[in-house]
Amino acid sequence: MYKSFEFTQNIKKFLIALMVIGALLTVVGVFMNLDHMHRIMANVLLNGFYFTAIAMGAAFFVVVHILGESGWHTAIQRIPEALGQYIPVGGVIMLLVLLGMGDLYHWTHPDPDDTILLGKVPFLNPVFFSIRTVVYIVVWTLLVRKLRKMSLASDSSPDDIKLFTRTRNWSGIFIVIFAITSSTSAWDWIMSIDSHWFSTLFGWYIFVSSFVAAVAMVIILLFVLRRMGYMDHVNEEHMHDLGKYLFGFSVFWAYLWVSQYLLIWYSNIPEETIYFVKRQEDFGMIFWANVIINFLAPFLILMARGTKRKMNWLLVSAIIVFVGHWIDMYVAIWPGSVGHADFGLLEIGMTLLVLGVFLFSFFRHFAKAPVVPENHPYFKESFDYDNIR
Amino acid sequence: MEEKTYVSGYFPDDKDLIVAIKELQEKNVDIADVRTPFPVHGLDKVLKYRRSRLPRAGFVAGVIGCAIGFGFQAWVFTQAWPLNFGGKPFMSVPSFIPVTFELTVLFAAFALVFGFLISSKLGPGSDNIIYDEGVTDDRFQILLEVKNANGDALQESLQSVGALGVQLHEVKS
Amino acid sequence: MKQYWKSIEDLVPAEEIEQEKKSSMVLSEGKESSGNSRRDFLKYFGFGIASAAVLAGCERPVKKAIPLLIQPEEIKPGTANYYASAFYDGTEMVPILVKVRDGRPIKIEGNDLCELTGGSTSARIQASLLNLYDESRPAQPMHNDTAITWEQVDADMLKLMAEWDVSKEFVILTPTVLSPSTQKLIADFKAKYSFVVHETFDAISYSAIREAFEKSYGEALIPSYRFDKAKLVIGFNADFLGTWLQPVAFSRQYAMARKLTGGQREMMRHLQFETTMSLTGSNADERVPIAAADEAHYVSALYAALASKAGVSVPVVTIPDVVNKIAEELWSNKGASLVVSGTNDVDIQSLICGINELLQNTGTTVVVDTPVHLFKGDDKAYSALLSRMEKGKVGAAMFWNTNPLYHAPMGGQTEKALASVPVKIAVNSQQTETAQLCDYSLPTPHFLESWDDAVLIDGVYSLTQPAIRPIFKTRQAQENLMAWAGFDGKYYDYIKLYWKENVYNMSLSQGKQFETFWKTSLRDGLVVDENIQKSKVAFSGSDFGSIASAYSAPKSGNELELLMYQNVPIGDGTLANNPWLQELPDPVSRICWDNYVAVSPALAALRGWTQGDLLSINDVELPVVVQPGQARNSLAIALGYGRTNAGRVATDLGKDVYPFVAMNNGHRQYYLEEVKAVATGGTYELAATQSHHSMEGRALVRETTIAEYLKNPASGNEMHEKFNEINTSLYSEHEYNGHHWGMVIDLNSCIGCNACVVACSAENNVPVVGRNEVRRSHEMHWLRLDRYYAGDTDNPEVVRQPVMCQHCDSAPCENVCPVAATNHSSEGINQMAYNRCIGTRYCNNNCPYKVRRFNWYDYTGADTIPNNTVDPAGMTLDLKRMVLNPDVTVRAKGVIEKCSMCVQRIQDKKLTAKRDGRELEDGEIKTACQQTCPADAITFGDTNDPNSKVSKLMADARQYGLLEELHTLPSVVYLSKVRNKDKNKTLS
Amino acid sequence: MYVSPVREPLISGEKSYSKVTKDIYAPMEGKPGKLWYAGLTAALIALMFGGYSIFVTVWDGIGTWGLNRTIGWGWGITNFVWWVGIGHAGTFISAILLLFRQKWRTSINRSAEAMTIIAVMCAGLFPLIHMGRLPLGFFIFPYPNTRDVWVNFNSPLLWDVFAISTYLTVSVLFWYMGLIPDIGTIRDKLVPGIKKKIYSALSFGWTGSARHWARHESMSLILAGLAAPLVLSVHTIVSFDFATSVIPGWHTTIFPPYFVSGAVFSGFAMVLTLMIITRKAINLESYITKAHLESMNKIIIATGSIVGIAYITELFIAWYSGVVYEQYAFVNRAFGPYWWAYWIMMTCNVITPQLFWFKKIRRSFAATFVISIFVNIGMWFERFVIIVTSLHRDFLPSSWSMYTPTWVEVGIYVGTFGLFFTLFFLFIRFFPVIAIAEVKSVLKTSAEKFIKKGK
Repeated sequence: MYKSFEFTQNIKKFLIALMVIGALLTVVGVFMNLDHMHRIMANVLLNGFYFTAIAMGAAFFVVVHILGESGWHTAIQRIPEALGQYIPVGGVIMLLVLLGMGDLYHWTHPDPDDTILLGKVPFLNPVFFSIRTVVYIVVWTLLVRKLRKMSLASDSSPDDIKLFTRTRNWSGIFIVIFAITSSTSAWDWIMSIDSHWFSTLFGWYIFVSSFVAAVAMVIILLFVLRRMGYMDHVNEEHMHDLGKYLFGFSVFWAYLWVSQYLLIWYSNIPEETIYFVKRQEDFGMIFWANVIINFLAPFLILMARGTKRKMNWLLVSAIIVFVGHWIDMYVAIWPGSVGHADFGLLEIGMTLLVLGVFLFSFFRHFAKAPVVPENHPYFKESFDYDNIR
Repeated sequence: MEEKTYVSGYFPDDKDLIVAIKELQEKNVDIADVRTPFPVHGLDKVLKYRRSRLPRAGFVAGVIGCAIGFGFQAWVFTQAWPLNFGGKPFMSVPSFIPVTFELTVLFAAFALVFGFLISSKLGPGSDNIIYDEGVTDDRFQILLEVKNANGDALQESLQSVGALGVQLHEVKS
Repeated sequence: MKQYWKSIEDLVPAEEIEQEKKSSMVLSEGKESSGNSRRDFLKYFGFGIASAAVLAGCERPVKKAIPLLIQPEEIKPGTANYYASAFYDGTEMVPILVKVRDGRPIKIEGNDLCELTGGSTSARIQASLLNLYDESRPAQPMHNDTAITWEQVDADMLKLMAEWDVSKEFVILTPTVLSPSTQKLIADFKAKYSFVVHETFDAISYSAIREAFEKSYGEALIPSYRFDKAKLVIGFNADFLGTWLQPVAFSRQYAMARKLTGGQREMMRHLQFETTMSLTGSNADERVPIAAADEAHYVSALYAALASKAGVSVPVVTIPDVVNKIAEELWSNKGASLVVSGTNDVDIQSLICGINELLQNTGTTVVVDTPVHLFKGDDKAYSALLSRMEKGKVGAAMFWNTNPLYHAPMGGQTEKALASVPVKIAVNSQQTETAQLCDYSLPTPHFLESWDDAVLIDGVYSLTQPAIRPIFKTRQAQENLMAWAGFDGKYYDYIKLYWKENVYNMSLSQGKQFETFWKTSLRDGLVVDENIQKSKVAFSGSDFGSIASAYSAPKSGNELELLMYQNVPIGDGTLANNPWLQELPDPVSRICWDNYVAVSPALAALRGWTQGDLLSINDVELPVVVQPGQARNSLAIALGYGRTNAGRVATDLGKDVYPFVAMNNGHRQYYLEEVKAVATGGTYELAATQSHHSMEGRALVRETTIAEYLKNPASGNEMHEKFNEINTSLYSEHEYNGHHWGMVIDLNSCIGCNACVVACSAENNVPVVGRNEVRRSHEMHWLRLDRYYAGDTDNPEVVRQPVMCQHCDSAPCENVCPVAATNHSSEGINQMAYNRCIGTRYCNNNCPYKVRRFNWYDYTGADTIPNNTVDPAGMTLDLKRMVLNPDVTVRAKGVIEKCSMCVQRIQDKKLTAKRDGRELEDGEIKTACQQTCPADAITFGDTNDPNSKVSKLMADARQYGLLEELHTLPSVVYLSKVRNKDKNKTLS
Repeated sequence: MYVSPVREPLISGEKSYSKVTKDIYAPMEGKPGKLWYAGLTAALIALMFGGYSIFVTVWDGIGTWGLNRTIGWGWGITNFVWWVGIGHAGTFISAILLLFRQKWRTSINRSAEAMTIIAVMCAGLFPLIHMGRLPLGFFIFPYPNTRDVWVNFNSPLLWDVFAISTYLTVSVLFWYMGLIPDIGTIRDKLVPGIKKKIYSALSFGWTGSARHWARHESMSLILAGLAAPLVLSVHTIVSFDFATSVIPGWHTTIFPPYFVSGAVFSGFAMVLTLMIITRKAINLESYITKAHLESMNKIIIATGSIVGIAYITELFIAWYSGVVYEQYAFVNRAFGPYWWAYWIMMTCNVITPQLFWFKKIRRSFAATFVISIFVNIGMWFERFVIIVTSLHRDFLPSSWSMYTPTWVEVGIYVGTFGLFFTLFFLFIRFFPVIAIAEVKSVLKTSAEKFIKKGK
């Protein structure tokens, strides 16, 4: 009844082409910037982190619905599930970041009279940083694999309520670990770029940013799959719900952005404002564009009920949001590492390359299983519900 | 003063109600009103009601609230009496966000609630006629308006779809 | 009122009236914006009526008083007049100006013409104003609790004198009399009545100094000390910045010698040996805690060490290491050093003379040929008087501003002696314990209601003139004598005649008519005759060696000793009935409203005592305060408390330890060699304004040593540059096109005397809240002197920091007031609209400096709700309210208040400048705290004017803002402290 | 609408539509019991004591409280934040859970909303009476006046004025709109008389027309959409009261979401405390079941853990910041003179809710009742810790001070309990405690056994 996805040669060719183009541009870009290692590394970090974060966001999406006893999401559950399987691949890119740590993170070589940075050494030192990076990747990989395995197992064992309970328990474990590591990884990889700066909200801010991007990615892939003739079972109600997620969490992201900005703006303490001063002065356009793209665009487009229920509108907003949060990461990474706004072949190339890898990973995993978990106990609920008008 | 006559009948269950409505619709019987103890799922679609315009009213009021909230604050701080508070700029936009937001919500909420009450003619002192007090308990009532003195026919058709307690009501309005 | 001021009119020269008229014409064309005349009118009305009501009964004319700065044809409502006068309470004499508004003295300032004080004052002088409005002052003559009239008094006295048994004495007991006119009057009185004997009794005795000088120099004198001429000062238990001899003058000299502004690169070094932590000791570059019992030993050792360097005979004394080091330093500063001791012991004082002589300091820092006329009381004479009284040789005694029963009970001897005097007359402006035993109480006016003159040093004459007519039915003591001796006229006439005959004759006034001379003298308040013949005093030698040998080894053992000291606010206790002083925290312990036993941390730890534990010390119960820097086995208790008859405020505050003072070698000795201290098990909550004493490693007070400073003026303040580099902001600063007021506080100059705190309270109507409220941390002072200890608790270093509203240009407090009651003025002042304040206290929470004060209760009576006033000190009585400054709003309950940078003074001077049609001059505006500061630690001015003093100081490398890392952009900045010590080496 | 049979029924027992009406109407019928009178009397006494304490505050001044020059806010604002926090559950349940289509919300939203409104009223009292000059409190409104002074829109307290009043207004509207159909039900149950007339007026002429229901649902959804960010905004703005300052321990960017989470946490705890008693007292056990308990306890774990993570984040970032003031503030919290408050907070808020990971505990009414009280206490201490321990030792050690409340402050707090319970007792007597219509709408899919009547 549900057509299984086939990872056809055409798709593979397209993705390989994408990767090759990306790789070529990257190589050209790298050669052009050989004396700007920090820019190269910033690109590695940005794309390495962004897609890993999307994968984790997608895994979180599944987990939170399992824990929330949700039924509607089962119709699309396999998309985020497959997205999550990208973690080990993204992890490899993050390991590259470790190699170029010195070019990204000022704390790797603090000035001898910089008492503040020296005070952070117990936490911010290359060894501990590397250990943490590896731990994140390994633990996350194990978790997404475990959850995926249980989900796939359900395909062959209908009415196995125990399996469902086990999935729920593992989801609980996932969420506890992710609650801590999502923040700490954001502090490690992103916040510590501006080594002196600190913000308690930062971890949650980055998490919500990647969660929104993950929802956008699910919508984009849903569109792609439907164009390829799959996922016909997905109806307006599902789109409506995905649209609500995109809308709601874009607003929530904006809320966190404003909370962080307003509090720092208000208190105007130099050790904090320096973060935004740098961004407003040297990244003015991009800085404000970030807010407008990621808040106003989805807010205005998806406020109406109708747009949420139409795939095309959803797609437009999802693409805007996907690009927007790439910019969000850019604004978070560039000022502290590169120092000035750069955008060129390197950025385009590296993004295309990693995107290609990311999509390849997705399709490969998505093809491995039926497009829906038919034996999910709440599966049928997904086709008999509606959103209030 | 006009006199109207209605025929009413009730069903003990929402499913029966919907089946009955569909049957009546097939018989081209105009349904004046349906009264239920709770919002019956899908009833509005069956009755082919248009989507309410309340959301739009809420949106417009929200925009007005937003504009008033922001505009007033900006006017006070830059035109009426610009005061230096802690070295903040007169036009301190981030500071205006909370009040602007609250007024947006407040205006929209009022528009929604009053829009609902007015469009539904509900409110303190409203004299809507209740034909069957069971409607708020467990009866799903169909009301048919008697036009061209077809009261008996309507009663029959109601009974034919399984309605209980079918009766006539004369109303002055 | 009218009569009084009209009498002035004809004294004003015509051209000055012309000028007055001219200047008022300019008013409409001036540059500064005009004030609100309606408001001033209402202020005048409100307060004028109250004062008029009180003054209505007084009809006695005041003689011609001359205001200094403005000489109006009549009183102008809302305009202040300043009268030159002089403060003398039996301890210190300081020329002052009295600010009079609408007939009421409302503020005391120092007289700028005085070189010694440079226009500064002390906390006590500032506060003495409030004693004028003390409702518990004796209000009229009394005879054994019956009110009588002055005529009856005179009749009684004339009868007494007429029937006098000439074998008995009529004793007049006064504090040291500085007034030449009074001295002459007493002499005249004695000439009239041969049985009259004049004795001098000082509340606190310094008689050992005089005796020591008599022994070594042949004359019983107290020299003029010149701390400003010294490069090295060694103090032994001498609190010369707080209470010893002339603290205002010494503070000023001290600060001047240690300033590093204006190109000065050299800094006096100060070492202090002391028993308890005094204000002076807390300012010392290095400090050595010693037992009081060992002071003589240390002084002897120092003498011995110096003697061996000088090559004179060396007494056999074990010389502690630290003394050797100091002797070394002293020797290299020969002629530019000063050694002083505050102990009333002839041996010590003699050795000090010897030391200064060895160091050749006589003539430079110890000026014996211009001695000060303070503290002439002779304890031996006092003892003799008591025994004469006991023997019934005294027929009558007049206690003229003296209170021997309190200040020198001498183990009950004084009381017994007084009992055997048949007629006792109390002549005081305040209630005293002695007066309670007297038959007659003949109240004198407060010094602000009196005429007087004074000679502090030969050739320096000052005048005291009344600034208000006597509030009560009082009469000056001098006029009592005149009446009883049958002299004509008033004391005013007597002074004027004296000046005509004795002062005017001098070279100084030649060429001027006497009337003109008199007028200018009155206006200026003091006259200096530089050609005065100096007395010739020469060192005659003394056998210092044998004195020193008697103290060859330290005496202190394991038993506890007790030191009695004066604290800065209360001093000897004479002015104790003064809410401003009682509420003023001790600069060291920061405790007010009580005295206590200061205990060393080591002893406290040993005995398990903590702050507030009650100790019974020879049966006097007092709470413990653990005082870092206290000598290990020494206890210390402040004098001046435990008054039993002082008026409503001071009576029964703390405990009286004067009874512990005993005669030793004929001098009152202020310590007990052995006391018993037992914890009673009870506790007592002290009113402390600061409970945490460490800076917690925060860069609040930044300091360096002189050597480092000379290498790099920014040393110790390096973070300032660092913070400046990252001092980013998300919005641009507002522009201040006109003035922008700012203040610089030099932490290297500030000695922490707290004069500014009282000055601020007086200027700004800061409420007094009382002990209980201070216990609850409800004190209202707009300005406080934070004190932190650093280092070893047994001998810590002390830093101080005056903190008031920092007037931040990026103020966290202003942002959060929901009703816009606090905001920033166009001149950079963080201003409060009291009327708008609804009292959320949000601003106070957000203030990182915690300088905002909230009116927790109705402290001032300004609230509309009846019967809810909290006013333990009677500050809301009509009489005390006369002290209120009408230019400053009295704040109601529930309102936040704080330092306004004396905005009323700024407005006043701006208006003056406008009326005169000129620009404001730098330094023209002085804030109350700045004006009173003896150390000139505070500079106020326009930071927008690049040539102003304040702008120049802000460019100093020592400059930093408190908590500048928060980007609050304070308008008040600090200059870091410099210690004259070696960073690595210490004395002890 | 299909509901998986795997799901646990929300409503236990055999129910028909009219049984639901009857069950929920039952507590409003007849004369109230002795217990009700006793409770109301106790609440009124507490209310009067609070009233007297407020009188003392206004008459004598804020000096009657234990505050001082260093600590400008104490119990008053602690209670304010605590009550506002509690006032977050109702609207969270009815708005956000509506958006998330959580059916279990139907049994508890009505009383939770009522509790919200009452709690917000209690909360709103504190910012008023903590003013030094209450009679001039109207200054906070931007009204035209002869001095041309407006208000300071920079002030978070002013934002609070707007946020709290908007929140209260919207909550009341939302609550009342939901009540209209149920009041209609009550109206139709009553015999003609004054009571019926009153309920008739209160029902706004509700007929149950399908058109009205359609609009009602549409309005509810949009209101929920508005109320959801509104709920967030309220405690966000309350957190701004602290976070906009420069005071270490107050100024931290995580405050907005962390306060919201804490608010929902405490609100749910209070709802649980009350519901566990109420369901017993007025026999609604079959409507508020273990299924509800479990769902609510899951939210308690989630929000409690978010709060816990926020505590740890604050603590870690304070160290990480390298700022001495920040570092000291947090060391002082944990080990300073108010250490006990910190550890009470930590124990009650972070540790006790973790017990809900055990299914037995999260499905036990007794255990939940105890833990919910722990959470209420813990969340009170959280605000106390934030307010008092941050203020009592901030930048300049010279001003450090201690705070102890006086009987007046305690009295006002007791008084708000009086107000809360007075209104709550009146509510359970005069309004249906459970949303009748909403329960009916999920009855078929979520009841243990649905009985069709008639036929």
